[in-house]
Amino acid sequence: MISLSSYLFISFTLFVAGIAVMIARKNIIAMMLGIELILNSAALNFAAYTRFINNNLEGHLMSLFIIVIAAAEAAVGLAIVIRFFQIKETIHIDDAAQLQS
Amino acid sequence: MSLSINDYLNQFEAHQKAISFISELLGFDASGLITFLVFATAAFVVVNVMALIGGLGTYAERKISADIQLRQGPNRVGPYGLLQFLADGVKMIMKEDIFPAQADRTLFNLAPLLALIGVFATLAVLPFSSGLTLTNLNIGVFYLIGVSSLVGVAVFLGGYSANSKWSMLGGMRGASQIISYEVPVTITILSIVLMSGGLSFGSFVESQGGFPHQWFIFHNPFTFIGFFVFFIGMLAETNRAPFDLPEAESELVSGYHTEYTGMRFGLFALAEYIEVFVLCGVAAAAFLGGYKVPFDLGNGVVFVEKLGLPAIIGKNIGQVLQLGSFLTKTLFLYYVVIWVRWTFPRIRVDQVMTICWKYLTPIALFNLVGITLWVFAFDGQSIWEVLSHMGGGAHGGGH
Amino acid sequence: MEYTISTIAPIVLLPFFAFVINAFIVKRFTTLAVIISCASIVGSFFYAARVFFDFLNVFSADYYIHKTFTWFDLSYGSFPFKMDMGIYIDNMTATMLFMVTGVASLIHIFSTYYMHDDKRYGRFFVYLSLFTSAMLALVLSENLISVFIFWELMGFCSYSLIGFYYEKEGAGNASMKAFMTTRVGDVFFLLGILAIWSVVGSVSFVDIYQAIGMGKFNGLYALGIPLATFAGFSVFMGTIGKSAQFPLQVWLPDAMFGPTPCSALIHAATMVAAGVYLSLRCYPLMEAGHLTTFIAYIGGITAFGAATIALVQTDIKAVLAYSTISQLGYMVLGVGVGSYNAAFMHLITHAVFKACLFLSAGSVIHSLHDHHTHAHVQEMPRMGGLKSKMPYTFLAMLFCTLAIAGIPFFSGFVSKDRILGDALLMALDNKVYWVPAVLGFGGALLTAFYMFRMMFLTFFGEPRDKELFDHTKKETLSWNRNLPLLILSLFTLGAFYSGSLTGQGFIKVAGEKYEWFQTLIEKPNLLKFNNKESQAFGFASNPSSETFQKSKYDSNHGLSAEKAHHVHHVHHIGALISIVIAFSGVFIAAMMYFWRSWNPGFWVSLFSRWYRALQNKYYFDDLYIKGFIQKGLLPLNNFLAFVDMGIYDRYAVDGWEKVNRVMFTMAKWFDNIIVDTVAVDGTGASVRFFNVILRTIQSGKIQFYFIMIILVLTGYIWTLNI
Amino acid sequence: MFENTLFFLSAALCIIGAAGVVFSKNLMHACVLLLASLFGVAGLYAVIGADFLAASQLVIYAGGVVILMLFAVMLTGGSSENSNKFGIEKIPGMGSTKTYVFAGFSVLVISFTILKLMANFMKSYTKGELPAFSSTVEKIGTLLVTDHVLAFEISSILLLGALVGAAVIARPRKG
Repeated sequence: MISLSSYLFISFTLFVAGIAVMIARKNIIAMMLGIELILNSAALNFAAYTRFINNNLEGHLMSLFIIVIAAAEAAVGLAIVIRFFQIKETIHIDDAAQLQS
Repeated sequence: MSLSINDYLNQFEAHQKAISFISELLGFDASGLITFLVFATAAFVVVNVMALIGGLGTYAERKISADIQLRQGPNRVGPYGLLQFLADGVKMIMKEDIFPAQADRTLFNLAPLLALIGVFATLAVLPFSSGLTLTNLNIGVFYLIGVSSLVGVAVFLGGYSANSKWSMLGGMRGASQIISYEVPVTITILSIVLMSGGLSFGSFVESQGGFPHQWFIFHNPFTFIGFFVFFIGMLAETNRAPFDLPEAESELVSGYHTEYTGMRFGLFALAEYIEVFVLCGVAAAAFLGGYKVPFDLGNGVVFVEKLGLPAIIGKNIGQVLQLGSFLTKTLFLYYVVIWVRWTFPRIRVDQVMTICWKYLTPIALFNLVGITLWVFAFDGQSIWEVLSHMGGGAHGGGH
Repeated sequence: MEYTISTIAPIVLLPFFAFVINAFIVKRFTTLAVIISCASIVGSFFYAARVFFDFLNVFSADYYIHKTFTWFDLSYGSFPFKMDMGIYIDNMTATMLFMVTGVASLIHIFSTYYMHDDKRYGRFFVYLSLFTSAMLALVLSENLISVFIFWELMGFCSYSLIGFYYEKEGAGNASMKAFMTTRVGDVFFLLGILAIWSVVGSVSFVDIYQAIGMGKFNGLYALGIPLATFAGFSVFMGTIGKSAQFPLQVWLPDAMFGPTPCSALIHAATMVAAGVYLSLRCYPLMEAGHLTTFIAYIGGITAFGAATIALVQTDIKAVLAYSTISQLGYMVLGVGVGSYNAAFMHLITHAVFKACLFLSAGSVIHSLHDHHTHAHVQEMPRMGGLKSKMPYTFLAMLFCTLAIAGIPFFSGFVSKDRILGDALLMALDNKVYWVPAVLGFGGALLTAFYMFRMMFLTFFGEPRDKELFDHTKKETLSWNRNLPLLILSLFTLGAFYSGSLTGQGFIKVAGEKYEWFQTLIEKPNLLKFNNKESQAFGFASNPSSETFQKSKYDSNHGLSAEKAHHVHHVHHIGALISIVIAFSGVFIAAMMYFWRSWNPGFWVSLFSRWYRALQNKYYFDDLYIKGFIQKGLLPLNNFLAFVDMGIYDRYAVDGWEKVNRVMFTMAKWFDNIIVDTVAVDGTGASVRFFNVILRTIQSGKIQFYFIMIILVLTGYIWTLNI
Repeated sequence: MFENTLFFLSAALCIIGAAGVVFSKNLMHACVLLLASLFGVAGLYAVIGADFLAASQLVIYAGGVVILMLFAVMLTGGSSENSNKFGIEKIPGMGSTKTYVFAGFSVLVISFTILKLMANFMKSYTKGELPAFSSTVEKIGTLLVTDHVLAFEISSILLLGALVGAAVIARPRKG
């Protein structure tokens, strides 16, 4: 029951959900939720492969680095969102279509 | 230190006999069922006792504050007013359950439960004694920090979902305060991890001794400072005075649980008191020797050898002594927390952040570096061992 | 006794640094600037004296120091084009250095007296420092190009100093005249340098000597003229310009518009000496080009002609200026008749006594102050009887006048007499030389006459301008006025230059040892330069006295006894003639201006046309201005202007404009139609067209990008065939 | 038995949370559901013995990222006006029919693609019996400071940069 294919299926579900969130939503923060989902699916994949294929823990390290990157991404991304809101008074993704001001 | 309470019980023949008996009775291998039952029972007991302790916390708070303010305190219900908390609980359950009209009902219901879940989940790793530990995870402290941060989410959601400005402000204050003070607290715990060489509470306690000079708080000067950093951070994480900004009556009516009534408010209050107890327990385990009893009385060997008691009884007597030791230290810290609440005035909201980022965090980092150097330089010996070796060396030099 | 660059360079660099420093500080720290200038030139004198005495006492006659460094090297393959710079010191250079620095030091010191009340007191010293350093650098130069550079630098300095009183009418014109006239000579000089370069491949003196010694010039012709003649003539034209010889002498009298010390510097030590120095340096070239006769004629004509003009001058400085031209003519005559040693000796002795004469004249002029015009007086008719007012100046000037007039026991006699003796010797050999020789003797007579005329008019008799005389203060001894005069007049004694008082060995005072000049200065021995070696800069040469034996004085000059006897004989005759001529000149002057027995007016009325010609300087200025410039150069200019404006401008430039207009019209059409419409607007239109397409893709909408990424990625994966 | 139960609970929490994030119309709920999903992922980590990873997931996501998200929602959604000067609603919708159609299309495409990839992989994979992990903490620590020390240090620099950068970017300024 606890097998690689089940893990891969869960990871696949997370990934698809992330993609759907990122495309369907018009809110920047909501899109970031989708990004978190996608990153987690990747991390879960790494952990599952290293458990069921070679058992050498390197997948754990990769997952750990993914978590680190996700944390950094969330911090900087949300800072940008807040700054964007201060300037434009909106967090609609289509308002961020301009290169200037 | 056993891996979990189930492992502890497996040491005893009676337990194994019971398992085999039930297996024969039911016709399949009942060890899994027994394990589940043991865990369920233990968890039920621990949670209820903790709820009781949380309830008694409110009583203690009122009694001690009355003592400090030269009042009587609750003294009508039960002997010395001991049953006051039960009366309060009954009152809360009986009260009308009000939802604010604009509230987000889902989150409004969810928030107190999240707080309670976060707090109760931490109990799984709290080392009451060497046997009575639900599970001795090898990442115990890490797990505890992660789970207890659910309380921050709960506070935030509670503040948000009520759709009231007081609640909102209180929730945001609470959440920011909790995630800020996690930094110095985690760094301080990291320094303890450095000395004990493991992330589990078992390794924390086992690397200390029964006597105060074997505790980590007196291990070296840095840990002595670190204890107070941890204690202050703990006060802030649990929103206790003088850091009770999220529920400051004079500014925010009652903070994030302004709009809560009845038992929902009760759950918040319960979660808060239990969290205080848990963190006091963590402080006791990390700095004050945890369940360790002087003269190695805790493992019960002494009783078996000197008094001729059977092994099982000796061991259990030891467990009781360990439990007593842990509870004594924890409740002493609990008393100090209440004492602090009724002694110090509340600080301003900007001072909260100033204390965290400008004082506690640098001090914690300094401690981390200092403890690293100490462990490296003196090979993990405490200051007393170093001093005694120095004396011995001087004496030996006299020959 | 080690010769590195640090022992020689200060001779030039001390005055030059003084110039550089003073150019900045002269406005605010005038006194300091003057002190720096004087101290630097005195320091330079000591360095030069060290070099001079080494050469005098230690080294042999043909020893020289030659140090070079590469200035630039544009050689390509087998075609050499390399220019060296450096220093070349032989006995003549050392003597020149000693003379120039010594005289210049005394002139500097005198200038502190003469120029003290001038409003451009400091600036004068700035020019003096630059002038002196340029002259010293010229003397030290090892090749003709660097000689030319400093030659021109001196030209600039003389321009600045002659025009020093630029408020004065005529000063500006005089400085312009000096500059432009010498420029004529300089053009030829540059031509000569190029001619030499074309043959030798170098302009270093050493290389030139070597080339002449190896006969490189033989058989080379340019426009039918032997190349050596052409080169020598061109270089000698430089001398003519700089040393104010016969056709180009007109600038020197006007040079006295400058302050008197600067006249002393120009006329004695530096500028005019440079021309004679150059022709002495290039003497082998003159010989190789067979130019000596021509040079002798030029020298004779100049010596006599200038002396005749000096007869009628009334300005005290003008008399001295023409005497300078005359004396330079003697030097050139000496070069022409092969009297190398005597010509250079006359250069030295003349520098000393002419400097003293000018400084004395300056002393006189400075004392005579006209209270009506607030100007200094330099007209001799207003002087007279000044002997009692200025006894020390009078004594100094008397010594110098005796020297220049060729009175025995004085330096002028020693050097001039040798030149005249050699000229007589040449004339006996070759009839062609009779004219220069006779002109030389006649010039000597006139020299004695006009110099004593000047003395009598200035210092003797009754004061002709009583008011001026009364206002003149009696001379008191002061160090910066009388010390230079004293020293210079002391060195007008012939004993300093020759032990024989006359130079011909009539009376030998202290034996052969005192004939140092004869042993020191010799014609360059061309054979020696066949194995020349030049040292790198900064390389210390340490010559030892054992290696370089001094050459002994040979009274026979290396000739056979019979021939030497003939030479001595002729020299004795020449000396006697000289003495007779000198005293007769003095006698005539005394008869005319001291005892007043003979009326000068009689002679003037007798030769009235000649008198006018003399007063107008033989109409040379008129000839140059009205003849050359107005008749020759102006029509030429007009013709060239016509060619430029009438032909070149009208047809070439305007015609080209027409062509351009046509081209412009075509280009404009091309620009408008092809470039603007098709290319520029077409590009814009195509950009706009693609913009419409690409704009829809690059919308800035991130989700659209996501979809595109997913589609592309999917397409890629489906093609992978896993 | 225990592990299977935990696996089912975690997987259910994870998938339901993810689906909730997709279909929730309330951003706050989406955040909370994301938290649930991440807790599920932590549980899945725990099932395959990656205890350190599970705890890290809890600490970083529950304690950090989700609270940050909630803060951002609070800080950007507080205005009562409905549209800004560009004519677009200030609190943007959580998706319209059009966007969901696009999303569904994309999801379909990518699902087929990934399933194609995975199907090939599944066929070639035969499940092996590998020993369970025991106490990964020491091993991960050893690996971090030996084999992967460069990545470890780079990630520390990355975190520092993110810290400073976030502080600088979000700092309130005039204009």
